[in-house]
Amino acid sequence: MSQFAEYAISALLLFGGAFTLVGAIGLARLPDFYTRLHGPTKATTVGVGAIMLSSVIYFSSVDQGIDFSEILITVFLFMTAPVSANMLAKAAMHIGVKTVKDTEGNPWHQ
Amino acid sequence: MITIALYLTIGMVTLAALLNVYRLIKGPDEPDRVLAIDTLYINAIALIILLGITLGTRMYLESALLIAVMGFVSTVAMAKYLKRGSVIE
Amino acid sequence: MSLPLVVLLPFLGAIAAPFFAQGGRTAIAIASSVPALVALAALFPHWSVLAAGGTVLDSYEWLPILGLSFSFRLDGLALLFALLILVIGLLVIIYAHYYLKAHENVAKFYSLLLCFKGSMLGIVLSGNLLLMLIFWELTSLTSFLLISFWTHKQDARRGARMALAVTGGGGLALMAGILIIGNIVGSFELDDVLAAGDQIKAHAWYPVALTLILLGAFTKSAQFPFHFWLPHAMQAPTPVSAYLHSATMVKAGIFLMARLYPALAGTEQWFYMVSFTGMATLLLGAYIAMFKHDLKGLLAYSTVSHLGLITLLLGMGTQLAAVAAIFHVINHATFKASLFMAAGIIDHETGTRDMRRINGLWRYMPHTATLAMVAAASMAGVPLLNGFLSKEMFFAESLQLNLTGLWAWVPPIVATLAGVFAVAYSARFIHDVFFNGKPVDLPKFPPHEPPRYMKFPVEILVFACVMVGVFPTISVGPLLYSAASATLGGNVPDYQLAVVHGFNLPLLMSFMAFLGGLLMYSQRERFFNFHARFKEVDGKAVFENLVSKFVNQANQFTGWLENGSLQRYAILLVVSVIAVTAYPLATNGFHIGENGLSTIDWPTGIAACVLMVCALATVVWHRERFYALVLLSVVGLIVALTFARFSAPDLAMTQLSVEVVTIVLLMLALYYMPSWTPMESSRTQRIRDILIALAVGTGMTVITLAMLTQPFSSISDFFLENSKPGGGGTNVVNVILVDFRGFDTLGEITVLAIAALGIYAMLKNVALTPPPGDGLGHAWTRDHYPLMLRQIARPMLPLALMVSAYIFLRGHNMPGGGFIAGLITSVALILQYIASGMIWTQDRISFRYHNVIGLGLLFATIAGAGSLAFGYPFLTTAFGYINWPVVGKFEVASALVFDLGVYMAVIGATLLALVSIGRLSPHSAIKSKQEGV
Amino acid sequence: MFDRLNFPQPWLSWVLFLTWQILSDGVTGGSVVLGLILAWIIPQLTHGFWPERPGFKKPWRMPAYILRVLKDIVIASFSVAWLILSPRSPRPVFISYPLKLEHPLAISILASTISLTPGTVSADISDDNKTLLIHALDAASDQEVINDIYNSYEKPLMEMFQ
Amino acid sequence: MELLFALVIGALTASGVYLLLRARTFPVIMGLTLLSYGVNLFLFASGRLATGQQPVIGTSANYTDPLPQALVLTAIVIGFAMTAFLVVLSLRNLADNNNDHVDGKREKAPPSSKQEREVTGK
Amino acid sequence: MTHWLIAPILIPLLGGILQVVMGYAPISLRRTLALTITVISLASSIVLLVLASDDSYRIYAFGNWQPPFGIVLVLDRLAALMLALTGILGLFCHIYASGGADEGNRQFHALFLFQLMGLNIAFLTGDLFNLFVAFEVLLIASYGLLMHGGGTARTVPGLHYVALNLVGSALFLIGVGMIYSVTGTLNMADLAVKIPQVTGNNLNLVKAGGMMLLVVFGLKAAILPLCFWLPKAYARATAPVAALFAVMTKVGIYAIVRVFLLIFGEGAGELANLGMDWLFPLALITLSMGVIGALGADSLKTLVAWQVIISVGTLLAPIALGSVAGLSAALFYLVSTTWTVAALFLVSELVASQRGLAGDSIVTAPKMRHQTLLSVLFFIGAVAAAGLPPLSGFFGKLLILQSVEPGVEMAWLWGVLLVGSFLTLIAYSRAGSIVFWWHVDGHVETPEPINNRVSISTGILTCLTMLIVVLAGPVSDYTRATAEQLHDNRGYINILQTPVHVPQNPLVGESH
Ligand code: NA
Ligand code: NA
Repeated sequence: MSQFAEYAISALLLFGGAFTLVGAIGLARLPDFYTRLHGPTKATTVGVGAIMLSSVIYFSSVDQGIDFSEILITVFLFMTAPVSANMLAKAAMHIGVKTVKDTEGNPWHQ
Repeated sequence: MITIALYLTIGMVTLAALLNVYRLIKGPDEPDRVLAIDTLYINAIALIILLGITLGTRMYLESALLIAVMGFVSTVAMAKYLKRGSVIE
Repeated sequence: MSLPLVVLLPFLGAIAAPFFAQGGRTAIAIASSVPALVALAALFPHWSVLAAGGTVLDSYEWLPILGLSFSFRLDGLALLFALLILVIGLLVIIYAHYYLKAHENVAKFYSLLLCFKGSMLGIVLSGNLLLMLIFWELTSLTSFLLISFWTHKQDARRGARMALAVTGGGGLALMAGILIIGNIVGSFELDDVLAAGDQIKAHAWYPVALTLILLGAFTKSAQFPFHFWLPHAMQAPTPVSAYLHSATMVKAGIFLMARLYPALAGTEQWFYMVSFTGMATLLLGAYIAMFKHDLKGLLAYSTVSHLGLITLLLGMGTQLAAVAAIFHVINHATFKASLFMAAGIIDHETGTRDMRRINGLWRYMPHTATLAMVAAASMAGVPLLNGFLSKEMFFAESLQLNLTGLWAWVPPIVATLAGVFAVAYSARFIHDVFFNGKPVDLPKFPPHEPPRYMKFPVEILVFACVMVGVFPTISVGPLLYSAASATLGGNVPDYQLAVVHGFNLPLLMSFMAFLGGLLMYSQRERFFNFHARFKEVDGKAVFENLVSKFVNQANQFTGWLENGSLQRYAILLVVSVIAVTAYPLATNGFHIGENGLSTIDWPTGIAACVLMVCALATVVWHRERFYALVLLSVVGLIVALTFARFSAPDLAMTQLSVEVVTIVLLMLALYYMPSWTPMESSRTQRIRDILIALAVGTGMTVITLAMLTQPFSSISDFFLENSKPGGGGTNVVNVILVDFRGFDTLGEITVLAIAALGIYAMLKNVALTPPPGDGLGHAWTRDHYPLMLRQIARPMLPLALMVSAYIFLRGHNMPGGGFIAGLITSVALILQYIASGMIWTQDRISFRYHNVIGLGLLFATIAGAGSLAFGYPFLTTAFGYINWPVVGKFEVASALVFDLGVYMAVIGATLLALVSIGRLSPHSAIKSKQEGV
Repeated sequence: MFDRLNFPQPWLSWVLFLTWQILSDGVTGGSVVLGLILAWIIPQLTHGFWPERPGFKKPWRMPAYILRVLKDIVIASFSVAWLILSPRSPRPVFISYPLKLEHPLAISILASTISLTPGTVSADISDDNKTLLIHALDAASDQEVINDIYNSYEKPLMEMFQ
Repeated sequence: MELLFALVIGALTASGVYLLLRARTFPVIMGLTLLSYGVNLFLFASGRLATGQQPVIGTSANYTDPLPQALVLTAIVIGFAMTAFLVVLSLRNLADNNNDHVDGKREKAPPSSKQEREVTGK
Repeated sequence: MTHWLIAPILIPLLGGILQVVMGYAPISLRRTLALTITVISLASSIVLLVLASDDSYRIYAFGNWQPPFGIVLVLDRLAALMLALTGILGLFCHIYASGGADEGNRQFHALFLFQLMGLNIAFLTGDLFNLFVAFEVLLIASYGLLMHGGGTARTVPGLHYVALNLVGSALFLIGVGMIYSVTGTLNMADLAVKIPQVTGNNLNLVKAGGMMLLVVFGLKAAILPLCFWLPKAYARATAPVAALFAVMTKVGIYAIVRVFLLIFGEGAGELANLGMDWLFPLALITLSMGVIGALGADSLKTLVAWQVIISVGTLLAPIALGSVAGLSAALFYLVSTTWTVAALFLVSELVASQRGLAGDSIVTAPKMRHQTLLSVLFFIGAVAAAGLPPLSGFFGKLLILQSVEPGVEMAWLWGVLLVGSFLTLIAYSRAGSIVFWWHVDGHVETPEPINNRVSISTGILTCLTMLIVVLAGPVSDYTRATAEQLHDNRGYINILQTPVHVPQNPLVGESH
C-alpha cells in the first residue's frame, strides 16, 4: 500500500469520524427539532461519505481491482437525506413541535 | 497509521451513536426520535464499513447498502405515520 | 356357527325392523319375532350335549393382543337364561304389539328391543369375559334408550340417565374386575377362568377383583345401595319393564354371579359381601314395595326384593342355595313378567296406575284379574305355584347357615320377615286393585278387557307358574339340573323338586309369613301412617340435583381456570418451561465451559449495552406505542449489526429487510389501534411478571454462556467441503438454503405464502374506523403524497430492481440470495405505495399478488421436482459452467430457479400482506369505490 | 408489459447499466451483457411507475451542478460543524422561498440541494408548488438566503430544465 | 464476549417475556418480536461466535458454522410470517370486538392517548 | 429410494399452489380439484402404509444428500399410520367442507391442502429442524383455517392460539439450538447416536433442551397446564376445521413419541426416558381436567373440545409409562379417538345448523329437523368417545388399562381412567338428552336442508369407529408392531448407513 494511500485513508477516516460525531453532537445539543435537523442531514451524511471514500481507497489499494460500490451507497444517502429531512419536518410541523424562542418566521400549519 | 485512525474513527462513530441514542430516548417529540433513529441508521452504515476495513473484507458492503435503503424507507414510513397515521393509503 | 348366529340375529333383525315398518304394525311384530324363533331352533339341537353335562363352544379370533375373542359358549346356565330371554322376549313382542299406540315409533321400539335382546343373549352366551363385558355394557346402552323411549317425558329421560349412570358405571367397575381376573388367569376365556378358581381365590388381588365384579353385578341387579335406579326405570313402556326389569337385564347381575360362581364363590369375602347385600336388598325392597301406590312401583320394589333374595341365596355359598337361586330366577321371571304385563293392561285400560284410584276391577276385567291374581299368589309364595317352591328352598337354606351364636337367627328371621312383606304387598296388589270398592275418578271409564291376544302372553306365563308349581320335576327339572350343574361346575347336590316336603320348619316359616302378611295388609293404614312420617326421597331428583351441582361446579371451575386471558395461559407456558428446565440449569450453575471467555472490544460492548438499554426501554415505555416501536427498531438494527459483527452477512441483510417490513406492518396496524396503552396491571401483577421475566432472562443467559464456552464440532464441515464441488456455490449459507436443506426453505416460503393468504382472507370485509387524527388532538395532514417523496420514489424502483438482481444473482456465491432480493424489491414497491398511494401504485401493477405467490411456490417446487425426471430425489440440484464468447464463463444452476421461486414468493407474500392492510384505509376505500377499482 | 423492444427511458437505462458495472466485480464481457439485459428489462418493468418525463433540456450541465453542490456540501459541513460546536446559540429562521421552477423534479432537486448545503433545510413545499419553506439554522436575513439560493442553484437548474 | 452475548440474549428474552404478559395485543406483539430477536441470536450462537469468518468459501482462512445461520434465516422468515399474521389478527380482533384486550376483559375503550388521559384525569 | 415418500407432501403442495393461482375460478371447479388432490394424497398415504408394513425403514434423502447432512424423510410404521389416519380424516373433513363450509373466502382449499402438507411433513421428517418447519407450515395453515368463515367469536381464541404457538415456536428453536450446540447435528437418527455420548456439563444443556422440546410438544398436544387455549379455539372454529384439528394435538403426541423414544429413549444413557416422570402425572391431570371441562361444557362443541383434551391425557399416560404394550394401546386409541372426535365436531355443527339461535348450546330448544339422523350419529360418537362398547373407544381404553404393569401407576391410571369414563358418560348422556330429547314448544327452525356431502361425510366418519372394531385384530397387530419398532431404535439409527449416492451432482461441470 502506498504511503499516499495510507495518508489519504487515515485522513478520510478521521474526517468522516469527526463529522459523524459532530452531526451527532448537533442532534444531541441543538435547542429545537428544526435546528437538530441540520446535523444529520449534512454533517453525518458527509462524514459517512468520507468513510465510504476511505473504504474505496483502502480496498482498491489492497486488492487488485477497483470497486466503487461504496460510492453508490454514498450517492444514495445524498439523494435520500433531504427527503427524510423533508418528511420529518412535515411531521414536526404537523405535531407542532416547539421552536426556540428567537426563531424568526413560522412553520406552516399542516 | 491506518489502524490508529481506524480505531479513532470507530470510537468517534460509536460515540456519535451513543449521542443518537441519547436523543432518541430524550425526545422530547416523536420526530426527534425518528430523526435520531434515522441518524443511527447512517451511523450503522459507517460502523459496517469500518468493520469491513478492520476485517479486510468487502463481505459486509451489501449490508451497508441495505441499511441505507431500509433506513430510508423506515424513516419515511415513520414520518408518514406521524403526520398521516396511515402509512399506505 | 349357530351360537354367534343366535346372538347376531337379533341385531340383524334390529337393522331390518325399520324396513318392515312400512308393512304395518303386524308385519314388524312378526319380523321381530323371527330372530327369536330361529334362535330357539338353533339352540334346540344342542340340548343333548348339555343334558349330558357338556358345553358347546364356538370361537373366532378377534383381538388376540387383548385376549378378546369372538367366542361363544353354551352350557346349562347359559341355556336357561337364553330360553328366558328368547321366550319372554317373544311374549313381550306380542304384548307390545297391542300395547303400543298407533302413532308411536314402532320401528324404533322393536329395533331397540331386538338390540337389547341380542346384547342380553350375548352376555349369557359369551365364552370370553371381555366379550361378555361388551354385551354387558350394550345392555346398559340399549336399556337407556328403551327407558327413555318416551323422550318427551322428563321422568323417562331422567330415569334413563340415572339407570345408565348406575349400570354403566358399574360396568366400568366390572371391566376393571374382569381385567384383573384376566391378569391373574392369563386368559379371558370362560373355560380357563372357571377352571382357575383356586388360583384366583388365592391371588392377592382376589379381594379387589371380587369387589369390582360384584360392583358390576350389584348395580346391574339393583342391589342395595344401588337399587334406586330400578323403580325409576319404570318410566319405560310396560313391555320394556316386563322384559328388562323383571326377566332379563336385572338378572344379568345374577347371571354374572352364577356364571363366575366356581371362580369366585366359596370364600368368606364372597359370603359376607354377597349375602349381606342380598339380605339388605331383600328386606328393603319388600318393605318399600308395601307402600308404593303406583302399580309398577310396587312391582319394581318387589323385583328389587326378589333380586336380593336370589343374591342372598348365591351369597350363602352352599350348593343347594345356588340351586335354589337358579330355580327362583326362573320362577321370578315368569310371575313377575306376567304381573308387569297385567299392570300394563290395567294401565292401558284405566289410564292410570295409581292403586288409590284403581279399585274393584274384578267387575270390569275378570279374566285379567284371574291371571294377575294367580301370578301375585305365586309372588306371595302360595303353594302349588312356582314361587312357593323356590321360596321354600330359600327358607330351608336360611336355616342351614353356620353362623355363630345369635347371628344364626338372623337369616331365618330376615327371610320370614321378607316373606311377610311379600305376602302383604301381593295381597295389596290383589285386593286393592281388583276389589276394595269402586274405581275413583279413572281417566278411562269404564275399563274393559283388553284385546284378546294382549292377554295371551300373560296366560302363557301364568300357565307356566302353575305348571312349575304343580309339576316341577317334569316341567323344569332337566333344565334346572343342567343349569345348576353348569353353575356349580358339575357338583350338583341332591335336591328334590316336590310340591310339599312334609311339615318342617320352612313350611312353618311360610305359614308365618302368610299369616303375618295378611295381618299386616289388614292393618295397612297404620303402616302407611308410620311410613308417611318419613319423607319420600325422589331418587331421580336427588341424582339430577347431584349431576347439576357437579356440572355447575365443573363449569365454574373450568371458567375460573380457562378465564380467557392470554396472560394466564402465557404465564402457565413460561412457568412450565422454567419449572422443567430449572433443575438441569441449576445443576449447571453459572457455568463457563472449557473454552473460556474471549475479550470484549469496546464498540461491540457499547453496541450491546445500547441494545440492552433499548430492549429494556421498550419495556419501560411500551405504553407509548410509537415510541416503543422506534426503540424496537433500534433493537432490530443492532441485532442486524450483531450478525454482521459475528460473521453472518446473510443474516444481517435478512434481519434488516425483515425488520423494516415488520415496522411498516406494525405502523399500519397501529393506525387503527389506540396509540397509547393505559396502565392496567396492578403492582403485584407487574412484580410477578418482572420476576418471571427475570427468571427467563437469567435462564437464557446461563444457557447461552454455558453453550458458547463449550467446545463444539458439527456436521457443518461437510457443508463447507461440499458447498462448492457439490452445490456449486461458495456462499455456504445460501447453498444450505437452496440445496443441502432446500426442503426447509420450501417449507419456509410456503409458510410465508400461507400467512399472506391468511391475512388477505382475514381482512376481507373487515371494517375498521380509523381515528380522525393523532392521539394529540391534531387532525391528519392533508398531503397524502408529498412531492419530494414522490420524486425520489420514481428512480428508487428501477434502482432497487437492479440491486435486487445483483443480490439475487450473487447469492449463490456471495452474501445475498432470493430472499433478500425479494425483500429489497418488496420494500421498493412499498415505497411506491407510501409515496404515491394504493390506487396509483395498484394501477401500475398488472398482476395479482396471489399469482406471484403461486408462481413463486411453483417455481421452487418445479425446480425441485426437475430432478425426479432424472431419477434423482426431489430438490437434487444441478449446475454447470458454460463458456460463451464475449460473456465468458458463467454458471447455470437449477438452484437459481429455486431461488427465483423464493424471490417471487417473498414479493408476493410481503406485498399481499401489506396491501391487504393498506386497503382498509378509508382513503383507498373511498377512492377505489369512486374509480371502480 | 414488454410491448416495446426499445428503451423507454434511455437515460435510466444508462444509469442502470453504469450502476451494474459498478456493482459487478470488474467490467467483463459477462457484466456488460448482463448489464445490457437489465438496462433494457428493468425500465420495461418500471416505466409505468415514472409517468412524468424528467424534462431535462440541457442535461450536460448536470455534472457541473453536481460538482458545485459537492463543493458546497463540504464547505457547508464545516460551517455547520462550527455552529454546532460553538457555544453561541444559533438564530434559526423559517423562510418562505418563492419558487420559479415549475417542474416537480427540478423543484425536488432544488429542495434537496438546499437541504444538503449550508445551514438550510427544505422543510416543505406548498401545495401549489409555488413556495418552498426553508429552515435556516443561522441566517442574518431572509432575503440574503433567498438570493443566495436563487443565484447558486435555482438559476442553473432553470437553465437545465427550461 | 460470550458473557456479553449471553447478557444480550437474557435481556431480550426477559423484555420479550414481560411484554408478552401485558394485557393488550400491541405490547404482546412487540414482546414476541423481542423474544424472537433473542431466540434468533440464541440459535445463531449455537454455532459459536466468530469474527471475520463468514462462511463464504475463499474469503477467509477459517469459517464459522454456516448451519445455524441458515437455520436462523429460516427462523427469521417464519417469524416474520407469523408476526404479520398475528398483527393482522389483532386488527381483526379490534374490528370484531372493538377493543384490543387479550386479558379476557372487555371494559370501555380506554383513552387513546396521553393527552386524553390528562384531560379525563385518568 | 422410492419416490412414493414424497407424494403425500408434493401432491397437496401442488394442489395448494393450483388453488392459489385459480382463486377466481368457479367454486365448483376448485372444489372438485381440491377434493381430487385430497383423494390422491390419501391414496399415496395408503401406498406408504402398505410399504411400511414390512417393518423396514425407508428413507428419502432430499437433494440426494446423505443423512445426517441433508434432510431426510423416514417412513416407518408410525409415520405411515399417522399419514393414513390424517389422510382419511382429511378426506371426510374436506368433503364436509365442500358441502358449503368452504365458501366465504377463496383461500379455504389452499389452506386446507397446505395444512395436510404440513401434517404430512411432520409425520415423515427425520430432521429435528425440519420438524420445526413442518410445525410452522401446519400451524400457519391452521391459523388461516381457524379464522375461516364469518363471525367474531373466533377472533379472541384465535389470537390466543396464535400467540401461544409463537411462544412455542420460540421455545422449539431454543431447544433445537441447545441440542445442536452440543451434538452439532439435526438429523434425528444421528441425534440418537450422539445423545448417549454426551457427557459432563453438556448433559444438563441437552437435558434442558430436551425438556424445552417436551414443553413445546406438550403445548401442541394440549397437556395441562398448556391446554387452555384449545377448548374455545376448537369450539368456535368452523366444523370441518375443528374436525381436522382433531389431529393437531396428535401431532404433538406424535412428536413426543418420535423424538423422545428415538432420541431420549431407553438407549440414551444418562438421558434415558427424559421427562417421562413429568409426563405421566401431567397426563392424568390433563385427563381429569378434560373430564371436568366436558362435564361443565355448555355447548356440544365445547364438550367435544374437552374430549380432545381427555383423549390427550388418555394417550399420554400409557406412553409415559414406556412399555411396548402401552404404546401399542395408545396408538390404537389414537386412531379411534381422532376420527371419533372429528365426527362429533361435524355432528355438533349439523345440530347447530338445525337449531337456529340455540345452536349447539346444551339447552332446551324447539324440536329440530333431522332429529333421528343426528341423534343416532351423536349417540354413536358419544358411545365411542366415552369408551363404551361395542365401539372402538372401548377397545382402546381396554388395551390401555391392560397394558399397565401392576403397581402404583396402575392404580392411578385405572382409577383416573375409569372414573373419568364414568363422568364422561354422564356428561354425554346429559348433553345428548337435553339437546335431542328435551324440547320446548316454539318456533321450529326451517334451515337449509342438509346436503348429501355433509351428511354422508359425517356419517362415514362416525361409522369408521365400527370399522375399527371389525378390524380390531389387524389394527392392533399393526399398532403392536409399530410400538415394537419404535422401542428398538436401532433400525431407525441404521438409516444413517443407508447407501445413498455419493454427494454429487447429475450435471456437475468442471469445478472452477
Ligand atoms: Na286400589
Ligand atoms: Na394510533
